[in-house]
Amino acid sequence: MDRITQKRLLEALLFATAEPLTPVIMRERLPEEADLGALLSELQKEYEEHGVQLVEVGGAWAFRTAADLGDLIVLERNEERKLSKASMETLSIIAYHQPVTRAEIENIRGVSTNKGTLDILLEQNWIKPGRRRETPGRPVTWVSTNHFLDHFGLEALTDLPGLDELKASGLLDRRPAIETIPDLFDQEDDESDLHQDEEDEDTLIMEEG
Amino acid sequence: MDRITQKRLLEALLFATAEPLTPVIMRERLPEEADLGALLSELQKEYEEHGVQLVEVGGAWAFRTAADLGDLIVLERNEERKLSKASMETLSIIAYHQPVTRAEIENIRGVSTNKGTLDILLEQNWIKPGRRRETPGRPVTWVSTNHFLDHFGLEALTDLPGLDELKASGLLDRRPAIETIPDLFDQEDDESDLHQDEEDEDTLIMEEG
Amino acid sequence: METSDTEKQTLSLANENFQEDPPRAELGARDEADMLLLKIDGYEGPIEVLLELARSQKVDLRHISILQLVRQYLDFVERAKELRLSLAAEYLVMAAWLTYLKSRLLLPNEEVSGDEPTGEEMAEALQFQLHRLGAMQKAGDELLKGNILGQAVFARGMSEKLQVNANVQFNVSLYDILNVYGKIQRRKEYSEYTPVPFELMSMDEASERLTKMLGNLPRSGSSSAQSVWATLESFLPEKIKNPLYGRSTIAATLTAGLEMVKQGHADVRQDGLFRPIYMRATKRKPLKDECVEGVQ
Repeated sequence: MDRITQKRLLEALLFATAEPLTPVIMRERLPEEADLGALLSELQKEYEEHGVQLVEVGGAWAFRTAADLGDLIVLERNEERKLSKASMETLSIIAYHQPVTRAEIENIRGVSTNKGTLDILLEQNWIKPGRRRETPGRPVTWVSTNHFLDHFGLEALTDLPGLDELKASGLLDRRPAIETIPDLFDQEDDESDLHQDEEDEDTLIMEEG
Repeated sequence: MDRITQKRLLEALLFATAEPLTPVIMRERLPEEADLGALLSELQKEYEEHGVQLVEVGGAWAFRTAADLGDLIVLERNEERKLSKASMETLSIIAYHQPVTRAEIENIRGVSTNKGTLDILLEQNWIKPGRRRETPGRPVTWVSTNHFLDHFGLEALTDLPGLDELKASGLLDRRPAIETIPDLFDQEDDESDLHQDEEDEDTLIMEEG
Repeated sequence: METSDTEKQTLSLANENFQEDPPRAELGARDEADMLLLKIDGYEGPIEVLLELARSQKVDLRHISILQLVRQYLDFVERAKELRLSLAAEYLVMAAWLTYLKSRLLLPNEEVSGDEPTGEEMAEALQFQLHRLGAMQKAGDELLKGNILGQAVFARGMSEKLQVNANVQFNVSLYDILNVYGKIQRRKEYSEYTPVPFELMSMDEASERLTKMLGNLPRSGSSSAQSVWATLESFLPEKIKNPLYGRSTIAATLTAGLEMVKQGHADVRQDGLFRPIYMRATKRKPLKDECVEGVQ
């Protein structure tokens, strides 16, 4: 198969499916000698000025309409289920602090998680369980999915808005607030231990209240 | 709106709509001054050599995979096929209780399992036979596959949320169970290996039909 | 009840002048408390209320005045009490904690014992908590402003699926699997109560057995209708492992024996409380009901 056919084939594959395609799936359908990376970046470049564009989503690829046309494309929208404030807050905590346990989410939010909050995010396929934390009780952690990236138009987790500043200002610390005060706990705990493994369900409030 | 934006918008519309677009509909979405016929033939020409092409079907327009690529990518209409409830239940029980025999699955579900149910899961390569249980009849046990993990985005089986965690996520709305009479379950014999991985003793409720 | 812009300005002005002008600030805080009380249902907990109050200070969350925040919050709780609004317990717990924090903040540091956090440290932690939560809320807003699929950006409308080995592809997510597993568990717990079948000797069984065995007992005389006496135990099946079943055989055999007494086929005798029970076959007229009652 010549190179042009390879590219046309790849284009057709990506065009036909709504879900982003992973390299594994694309390679399965291309001849062995095909240089997938080169083909993808060529296609991406070709479509740069078009109304549809080739975008990367967490390592997978998909065609999407250009973002600047968003307001002009009025499709019959399937009714958007409005996400509650609690769900959105929980989603951002999972996205920015992942992998994060429910206890940690509750620490950060200062309230216990209502039933149904994680449920909704899971149903939307925006979060999934990650590795269990190797601490007493081995709690499940939650991480975001590629579908989350796709839905929110992010190429990778590093594209999360404001991620660098949040990191720099130490706000992505999962510990209960009181433990983040450096003088208070053993000084020898250096910064590398930032996300230490202590599973303290108690929030700042509870400890002192 | 300049001509380039018009063309990009048209391209995006044709890409994103679920049905071929009639000229009437396209005109509605484009500014009045747009020359639809010219835009369409320009787009059609641009895509001529591509893997997807702009084609007219009974007066309406749509992007379609180039005919010569049809044999290379076998596509099927995107019908949402739902896994039957029985299959889903069986899959979840195998995931949580593996290795588990068919009789045990039936105990847990409380209904007998069709052969077809396991077949579907086998076909999807989500389950495979495990070791035979060293009990009378040496029944085959079922376990989940690595493909199952991949498909559902899990790294390890132990990442599956436990019952308490399902409950906390709102997936398992639970009221206190009736206390079981321990004496009545004294005769359990070698079922102990069944739940080796389960931390939650609640899952033990379902022995002995 | 909307607060006009001018009112808001007064409010923020009042807050800025907090230190110099306490009475006016109190008034401002009260308005603020009322505003919050109007919206209280929308809040998930005291931390959120605190965050809202902190925002009203109109400074970077890193630089909020904790003392001022404490006053605002306590005022909010006071006002709720005055208006006889019931606040959830967690709001009152927070109020108590903040009161404690306030006293610690006003206490000279030296008087705090070594291990405990100082007031400043507690205040810093609270500040961090608010700052972090605020940052996450902002991040959520930013995410929603992004190119959301289906709102700003669209996927292929006439989507097709790549065929895999001519097999069917099922549309099933991890959520489905977890959800269905939860349902199975729940179903088990609510499922109707099916009593465990007890292994017991039935009356019919005992009666049949007893009739046969009594008939086989040796007679006391050649023409006698009466057999020799035999203990109740001797009529019971042997080698019973299940104690519950064992007890049921005793009860059923005795009852069956009494029934046979009533019918005139047997006699039952016990020489005293807790003494052995004897039975023998006999032949006489059936007892009448009232007579049986009399015996009992």
